[in-house]
Amino acid sequence: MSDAKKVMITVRKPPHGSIYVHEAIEVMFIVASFGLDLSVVFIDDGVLALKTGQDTKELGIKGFMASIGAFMDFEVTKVYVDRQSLEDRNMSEADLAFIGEDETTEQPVRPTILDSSAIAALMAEQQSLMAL
Amino acid sequence: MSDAKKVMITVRKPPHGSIYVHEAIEVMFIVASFGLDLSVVFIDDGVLALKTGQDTKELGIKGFMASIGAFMDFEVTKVYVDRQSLEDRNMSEADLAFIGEDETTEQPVRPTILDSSAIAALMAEQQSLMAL
Amino acid sequence: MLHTLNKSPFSHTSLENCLRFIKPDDVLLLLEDGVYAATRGTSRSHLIEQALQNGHVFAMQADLKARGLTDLIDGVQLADYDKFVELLEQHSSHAWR
Amino acid sequence: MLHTLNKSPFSHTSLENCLRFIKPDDVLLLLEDGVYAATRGTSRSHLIEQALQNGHVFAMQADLKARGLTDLIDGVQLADYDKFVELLEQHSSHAWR
Amino acid sequence: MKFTLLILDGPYNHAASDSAYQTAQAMLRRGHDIRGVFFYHDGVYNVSNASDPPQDDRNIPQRWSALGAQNIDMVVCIAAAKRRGITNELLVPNTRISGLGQLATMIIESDRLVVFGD
Amino acid sequence: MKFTLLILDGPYNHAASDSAYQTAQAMLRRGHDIRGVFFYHDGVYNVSNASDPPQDDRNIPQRWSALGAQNIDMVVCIAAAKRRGITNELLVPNTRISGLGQLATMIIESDRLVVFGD
Repeated sequence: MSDAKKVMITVRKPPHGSIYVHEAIEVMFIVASFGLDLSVVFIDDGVLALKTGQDTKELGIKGFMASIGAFMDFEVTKVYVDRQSLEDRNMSEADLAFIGEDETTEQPVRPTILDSSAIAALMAEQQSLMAL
Repeated sequence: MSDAKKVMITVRKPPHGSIYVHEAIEVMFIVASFGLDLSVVFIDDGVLALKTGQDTKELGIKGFMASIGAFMDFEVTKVYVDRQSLEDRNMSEADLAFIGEDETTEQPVRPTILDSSAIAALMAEQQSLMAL
Repeated sequence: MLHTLNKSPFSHTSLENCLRFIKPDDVLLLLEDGVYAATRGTSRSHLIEQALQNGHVFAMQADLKARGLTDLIDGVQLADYDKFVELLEQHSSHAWR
Repeated sequence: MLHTLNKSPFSHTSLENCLRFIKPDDVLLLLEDGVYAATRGTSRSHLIEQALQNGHVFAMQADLKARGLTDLIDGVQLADYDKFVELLEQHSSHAWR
Repeated sequence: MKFTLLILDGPYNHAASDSAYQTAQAMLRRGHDIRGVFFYHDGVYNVSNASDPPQDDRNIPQRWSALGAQNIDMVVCIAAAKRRGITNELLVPNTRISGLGQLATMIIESDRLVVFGD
Repeated sequence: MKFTLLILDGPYNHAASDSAYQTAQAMLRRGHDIRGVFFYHDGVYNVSNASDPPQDDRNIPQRWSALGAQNIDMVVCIAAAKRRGITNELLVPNTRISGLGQLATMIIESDRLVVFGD
């Protein structure tokens, strides 16, 4: 994996008003399955896609909460959230959906919250960045 | 004309990054030709569509400066611009393109700048409002 | 007048721009991503708090549920599509997109 | 890093959000409606003035001409598509949309 | 009351199309007439018969077609459709391509216009 | 250098498609290889052969087709295309429909990815 190309997917759109997040998740699963070194970062309204308790039934559209819960199963393991974006939206770590379970402890895992400077540093390491 | 239904078209998108303004102008010409009592209001980034000196040749797309200059010829005569939107963009009346000539004085005519409260009052009079 | 708004207040300036054109007793209906504006304690909550001082604010329930939003600003009323149509019967509408 | 930005700073918050992720010596390239951010004396000019203190800012010339923009903030450099590709040769890029 | 709906953005990509459909259904439930639905800008993509969504998803063009079957005039703007590649052959049943004049006529013959778009 | 372009929004409606094309031309002028162009989200509308723009306007699908004729791999995402009604029959020459795996492959085989979208 250390030789694998580093690829980042950034999600900055809110969910459900458009299909961007839904289709972004499809890309994550494929890119991860090709053995690329994938990081996924939720910034700005993108953090809203990770909110717990979303229920799209009444809207008549398919949601993606199940897909988010399966991130780690599909090898989407490096999942980051911008701290400032959370704060602006009155969200805390507890509002973030689980993305899978830790293999050894079997504890549910949430995305990792990072400061923007840490995200910027991560961006600089990437070979390709996909804003979806 | 006093019996004609009052219709307002609002333009709030900037020009050229998307086709919205271009296609909005096509609607203006048709609606005016059907004898509806049309008001057109440029708000927010919509005011940028009226800026003088736009030249889309290098971009390889058709512009619409000629259409704006023909507004009055096509009976699009009630054309308003939001004052605050202009000020936010460092634009003044002199930056606005002409929309035709006054029939009697033959002087070139610019859109009319209004305060938002005047625009809100105008909105309230309309039977149909089209945000394009 | 009924003003409809479907954009997130965090990514778009549509809401703050729209507020300049709302008159007393006008109604603002939030739908799609616009419902994020109805949530409490955010960096943009003051915009809807301001709108509520002038008139009524509704948020579409189906859109709130889809987004997991439950902690709403006091005074925001819930609407379903039948309520939306009732508002459309009473008012001409402008879509702030 | 090269950051590209194609949204008006008046209608979208993309530019102010993007600035939090620009490191010293990063490059910001404004294209499409993003070039409105390069104009002087507007309610959003401070954003590009801030970006210029950290690194380079380019604006696409064809987009500026199309929009009739001539009064640019000091320090903003002009780019054509060949210059854009030259920047892409030198940097990985992220598109702020 | 007589309503006209103007739809400005494409299906699936933006919720505008879904909101418009739900609103149309509520209008009919409440006993109103819908004079017409007009598709403009990227809205013209709403009525393509080539759309083939996943089995477990809604079929947006079919929904509009079913609304058209209820004697509601479903019109796609010809100029917007031509540049975007929506032709007569691609239309779902009960929809038609025509000019912007149809939108003007719908407005004249309606009490209310409601706009949906991104 | 080897580039891949990812195009996320539709033709005519958004300038993203035009910017991408101009950038691709400049890449070729400067002697680079373009490993591929991948169309996703509403970007899939870019390559419809049913598009019929006004005579005095650019023909965006034809431009992409001409780029494809220069041995550049032009791929439309099948999942995005299906729901939006872009089928094999509707493709301009020198473009093809395939899965997201092609995008992953393009990224693996390129030095740089450049994204264009609304």
